[in-house]
Amino acid sequence: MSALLEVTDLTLRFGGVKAVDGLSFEVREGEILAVIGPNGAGKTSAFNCISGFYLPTSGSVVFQGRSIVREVPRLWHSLRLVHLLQSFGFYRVLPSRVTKWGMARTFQNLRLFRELSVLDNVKTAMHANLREGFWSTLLHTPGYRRAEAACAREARGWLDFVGFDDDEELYVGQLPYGEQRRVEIARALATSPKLLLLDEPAAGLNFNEKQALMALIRKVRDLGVAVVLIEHDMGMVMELAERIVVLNYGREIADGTPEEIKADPLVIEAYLGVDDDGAAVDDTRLRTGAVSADAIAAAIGDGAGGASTPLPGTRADQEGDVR
Amino acid sequence: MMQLIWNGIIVGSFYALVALGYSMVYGIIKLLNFAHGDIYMLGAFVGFFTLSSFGISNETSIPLLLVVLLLSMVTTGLIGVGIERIAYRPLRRSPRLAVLITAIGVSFTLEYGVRQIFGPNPEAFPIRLESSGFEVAGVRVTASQLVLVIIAAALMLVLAHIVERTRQGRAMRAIALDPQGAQLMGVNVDRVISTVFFIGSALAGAAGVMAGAYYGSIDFLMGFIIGLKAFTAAVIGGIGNLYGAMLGGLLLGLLESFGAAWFGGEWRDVFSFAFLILFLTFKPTGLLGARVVERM
Amino acid sequence: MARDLAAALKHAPLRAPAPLFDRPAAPRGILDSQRGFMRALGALCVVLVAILPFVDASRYTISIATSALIYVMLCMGLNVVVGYAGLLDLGYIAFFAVGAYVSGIFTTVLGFPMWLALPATILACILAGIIIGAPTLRLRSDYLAIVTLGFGEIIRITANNLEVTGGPSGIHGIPTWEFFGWSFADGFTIGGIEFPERVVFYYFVALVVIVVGVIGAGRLGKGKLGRAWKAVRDDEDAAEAMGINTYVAKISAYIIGAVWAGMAGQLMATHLSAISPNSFQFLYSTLILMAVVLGGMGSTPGVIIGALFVSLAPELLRDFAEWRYLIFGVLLVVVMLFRPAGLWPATAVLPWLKKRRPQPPPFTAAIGAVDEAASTGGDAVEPSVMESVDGLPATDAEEGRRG
Amino acid sequence: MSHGTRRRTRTLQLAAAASLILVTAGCSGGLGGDGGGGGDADGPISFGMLAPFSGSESAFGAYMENGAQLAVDEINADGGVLGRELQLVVEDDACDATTAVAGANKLVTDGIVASVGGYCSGATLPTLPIFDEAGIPMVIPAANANSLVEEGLPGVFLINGTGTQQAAAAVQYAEQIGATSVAAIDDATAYSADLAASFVEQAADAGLDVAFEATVTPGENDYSAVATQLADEQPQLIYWTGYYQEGGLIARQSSDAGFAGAFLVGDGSVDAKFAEIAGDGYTDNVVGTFTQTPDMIEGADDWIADYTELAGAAPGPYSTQSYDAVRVMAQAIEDAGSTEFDDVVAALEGLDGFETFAGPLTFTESHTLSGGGFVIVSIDPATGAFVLKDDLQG
Repeated sequence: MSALLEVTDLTLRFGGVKAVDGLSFEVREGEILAVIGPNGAGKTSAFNCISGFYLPTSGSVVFQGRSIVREVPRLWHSLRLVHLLQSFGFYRVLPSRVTKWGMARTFQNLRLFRELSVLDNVKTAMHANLREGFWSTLLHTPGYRRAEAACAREARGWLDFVGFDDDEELYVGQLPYGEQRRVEIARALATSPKLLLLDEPAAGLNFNEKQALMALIRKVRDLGVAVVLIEHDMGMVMELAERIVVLNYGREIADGTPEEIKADPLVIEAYLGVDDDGAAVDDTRLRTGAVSADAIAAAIGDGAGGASTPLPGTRADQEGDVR
Repeated sequence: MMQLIWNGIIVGSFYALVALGYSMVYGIIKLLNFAHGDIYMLGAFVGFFTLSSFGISNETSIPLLLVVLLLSMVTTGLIGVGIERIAYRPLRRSPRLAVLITAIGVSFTLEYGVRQIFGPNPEAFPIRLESSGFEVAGVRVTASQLVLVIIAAALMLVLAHIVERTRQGRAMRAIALDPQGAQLMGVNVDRVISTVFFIGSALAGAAGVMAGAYYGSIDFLMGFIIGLKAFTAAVIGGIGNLYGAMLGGLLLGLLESFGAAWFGGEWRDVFSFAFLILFLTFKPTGLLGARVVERM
Repeated sequence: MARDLAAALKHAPLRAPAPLFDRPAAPRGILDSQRGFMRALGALCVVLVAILPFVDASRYTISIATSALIYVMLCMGLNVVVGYAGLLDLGYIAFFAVGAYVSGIFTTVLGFPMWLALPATILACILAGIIIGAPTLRLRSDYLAIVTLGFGEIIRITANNLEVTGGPSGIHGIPTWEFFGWSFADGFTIGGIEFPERVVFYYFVALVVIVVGVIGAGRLGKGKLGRAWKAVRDDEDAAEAMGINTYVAKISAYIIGAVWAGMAGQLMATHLSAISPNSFQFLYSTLILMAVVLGGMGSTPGVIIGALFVSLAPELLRDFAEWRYLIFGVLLVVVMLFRPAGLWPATAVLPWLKKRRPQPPPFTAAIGAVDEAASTGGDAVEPSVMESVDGLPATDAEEGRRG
Repeated sequence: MSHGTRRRTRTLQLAAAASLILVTAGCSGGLGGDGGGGGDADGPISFGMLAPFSGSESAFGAYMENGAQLAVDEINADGGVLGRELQLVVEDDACDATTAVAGANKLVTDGIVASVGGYCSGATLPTLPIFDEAGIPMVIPAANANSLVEEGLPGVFLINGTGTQQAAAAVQYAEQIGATSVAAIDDATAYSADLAASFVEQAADAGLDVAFEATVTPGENDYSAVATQLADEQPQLIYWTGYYQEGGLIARQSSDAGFAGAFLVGDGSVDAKFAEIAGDGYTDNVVGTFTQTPDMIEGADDWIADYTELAGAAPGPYSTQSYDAVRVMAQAIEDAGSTEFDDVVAALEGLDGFETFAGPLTFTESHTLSGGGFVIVSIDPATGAFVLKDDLQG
């Protein structure tokens, strides 16, 4: 069976720093894949390349047989016009297009539309699937009314699916954090994806909420949607993921089943940052906000927990700033 | 030709002084301080008010100018700090749009507040610089122009020193790079922002006084156009970059000088705004601005 | 029914499961639903405005009322740009100028009747919207603000310097509407009431256009396009991730704003019969912005109130004309500091409806384990920990403060 | 049930409110009612004046209002017009078309009989058809763009010399000093651009060499571009047609740049502020075209004193024109013996040699002044004020 998403040799440079360095992996239909790695390992940057937000320096991303990275003619390169053209949507695939192709994503730090109601947040995601034109909106034609009704019904369907049971007319800012996370997943699902990218969906959730989230992710998988998640909570990853890709310093250091990963010496070293003597944690890793060694050891060790909480990390959009 | 260049440098040094404040404030809190041009106007009026309340008029002394300059700088600096405290600080976590609109409100308040106090008519500035001229390489240079350029250059040097060499300057650069990080490192962000507003406003105030002394006429709307031009200059140089602001100011002055000579004075503003748009379209980071990473 | 609805959507690989329960029908009635009340209020306002000439048909009243109506149209257009799409446009008056000048030139220089100038105006405004929007809309909001300001000035200066626009004295003698030899200026009698002066008659024309304009802008704000605009306003990246081409969404907001302003410009040109570049200064862009901000960005009733305030205040307080801009400046700051959503915020709920918010949907066991766990979990969470600050998950922010 | 009832009562209330308003409507001047008019025959006669009291030109409003008010007071002291008292109603036009139209309509609604205002041509133009439709004759004191009378509305009279006349005076002066090359600079406002264009045209007709014609943006401080151009081209006379603020700056900067010809300014720049802005030593070659002001006319000290007493400030630009506009209009009404539009217009057209500050006034066929009454003024180095230099009569 062919892969849904193929990432080959993906590289992203910020100035002199390689945020992603030769990353290759693939996602098969209907599987749950976890991408893990210490903070600053380039996970979110990779996500951003895959979903079209960043333009990778090199490499290819192929989703359902369609390439997300566009070839840029050398001529444009030499004229230095390529950035301008790309910002207008030429020689690149815009994230909105990637979404229309069937890849949805969530963001590391919640990015709901704060001044829209819960229902409208989800409706917004159906933008591409809605048959509504300018004139039909102006004139409120029957077609428009039907489309709006269908849109509302579909949105409610997704809200019910994720188990949102509060008032759909509330503004998202009024919801507790856990509920917002759920709305964000409903919103991503409403774009009708084949592949769902979740960026740290469990960040800031408590134990019960995490359990609910895992159940939800399985339910999504059962719909036939492949799920790729970035997650720091090892317990959750080990329990949920069918396959795990481990990144460190933008490079892929391991790819395998949870069992394989647990046993991989490279992974243990990357996480613990210790040599055989158990010497001090490498200070670069501390600076990049590496996770507490004890917590990781515990998490990898028993695999069940959820005891670890994410520690302060750099925000996704600041990754490129660290020079 | 050489004359056009010299004219451009004169105008450009005004633009540069005002652009510096724009750029500093933008660099540190990413706010387009619309009211900045009006601080320039305020500087001129502070000078006017001080001098005329001492009954001075038609004076040509440079020491007196320096005293008034200093006084105006302190006053406008404090006003700038006050504006930040009252109007901008409470909105620091609000959407950009809110702060921008507030800045427009502040600009209006300053302009029409001054209009209510001093009236709508232009006023003659009480200090006039000697403008006996001499020719150098086919360029007519007046003494007042020289004084002007020297003061502007001195102020910029002082600023460069502050930013590059002092603790405050380091703190400013740190905040500009990473506000949260700087806070974690124990930088008092509020204080540094106040300092930036003080310095930026003081420079604009200085430019205002110098404009008064050089041109001789001040009015309550004099800050509007120069505010726009200074912003254009800041963008051309690379907003957030101090040397960029200086370079952009001079460059814009030159561009305008030649543009007005070629296309006629009535098209001068069209020319510079068109330039702003071109720059933002093709090189939004400006000449010296850091490359902005294409990010989400 | 469900099949019908499904057909209303485009084909997509994944459909939501049916909702687990039916939502209660939305309440109707004037006092029981926000929508009903707003409609009734709107109708009442239209009636009141329509009977104004029967109360006071003096030229002055009708003239300022017409101007105020045109301002409402203009502000509704800016509301699409600023309120819905969140694009700060400081040169919006430029589109008003384009509309006024195009209709002025078409009727006086080229000699077309006014109704033929309408398509030309709309076309010109669409073009202007694209020309101004295309290079600038990919910029961040603050750059956009200053670029639009520059464009506004460019248009004004150009109008001031060109021959065809009449230079600084502008265009005068713009005719009123006429259809095949019958002109509004001729006076008119309907149902025994004589409309003696074109001023009065024109008032009704303006009223009709503006009602259509207000309803149209409101409807656009609620549909697919409106949701896309608001999404772009709230979070551009998230909107892009939801399949919205944000560039297209922004430019469409811009074009619609431009067309609304252009139509207002044409109405104004006919109303005043003369236009000059002086009326299109930056000051007026700010005044319109002021109206939108003061009333409430994105809120139709708010914007109407704001527009009426800004256009009528100087007339009602003519003695305060000199203080006007100072007061407006201070108001702008004060509103932003203390009531950023405006007088009538877009999210306002009528006070007596607040208590009657629809009850949360009933809990259904059928949702399954997910929900059981989630609901208990959700309840256990202390809001203080869960609140997010500045888009950071709470934990991060907390840590940050401690550090 | 309760819902339905409540709704019905509500609707009833609304209907009641609406009908109440309609009833009150019947009582006041709604559609079909009296739309204003000349007021009653014994009450005061109202003159309306539109002038800028806000916006960028707001300084001129007070000068105009006070000048007109002085004339009204004097006429009333002499027994009024047609035995009725005269009254001045002032509205702000902010130099903006929208405000001006609202103001004009307000004046019409207030029942003015004649209009004696109009400062900015751009704002005055759209008010003309409004006054015309309402049958109100206009004597416009300040605005003087040629387009004002181009439409040929019967009730429009200009008592400020038009650009054409002022330009003629400027050309006459240029010839008088023997200048062969001239240039014109305007500030892109209607009045200024008109005047400059007219000057260039007439200078070319008179065989003078027009070195260049430039436009500057008002409100800026730096005019070095045009100053450099002046220094390069060295015309013997430059005609600046804009206002004093920019004029003073250009005079100074062009002198610094090395321009040495005559600096002739239009009436918008004739103000004591000009010398203040230009600074000492920069006004030696400055002359202006201007209509006579009281301080140039011998024996006008009394007038200045009266004005100063009334206004609390010295008269400024267009004070005299506004004063004269009221007197001209009052005279015409007196001559006509009524306030009817046609009679007043006929009387205005029939005025012959009516004494004004600008000299004896007779309207031409196009309702402008027969003689512009322009004189040449220069700056008195001691006070900075403009004083009469040459009345161009010889």
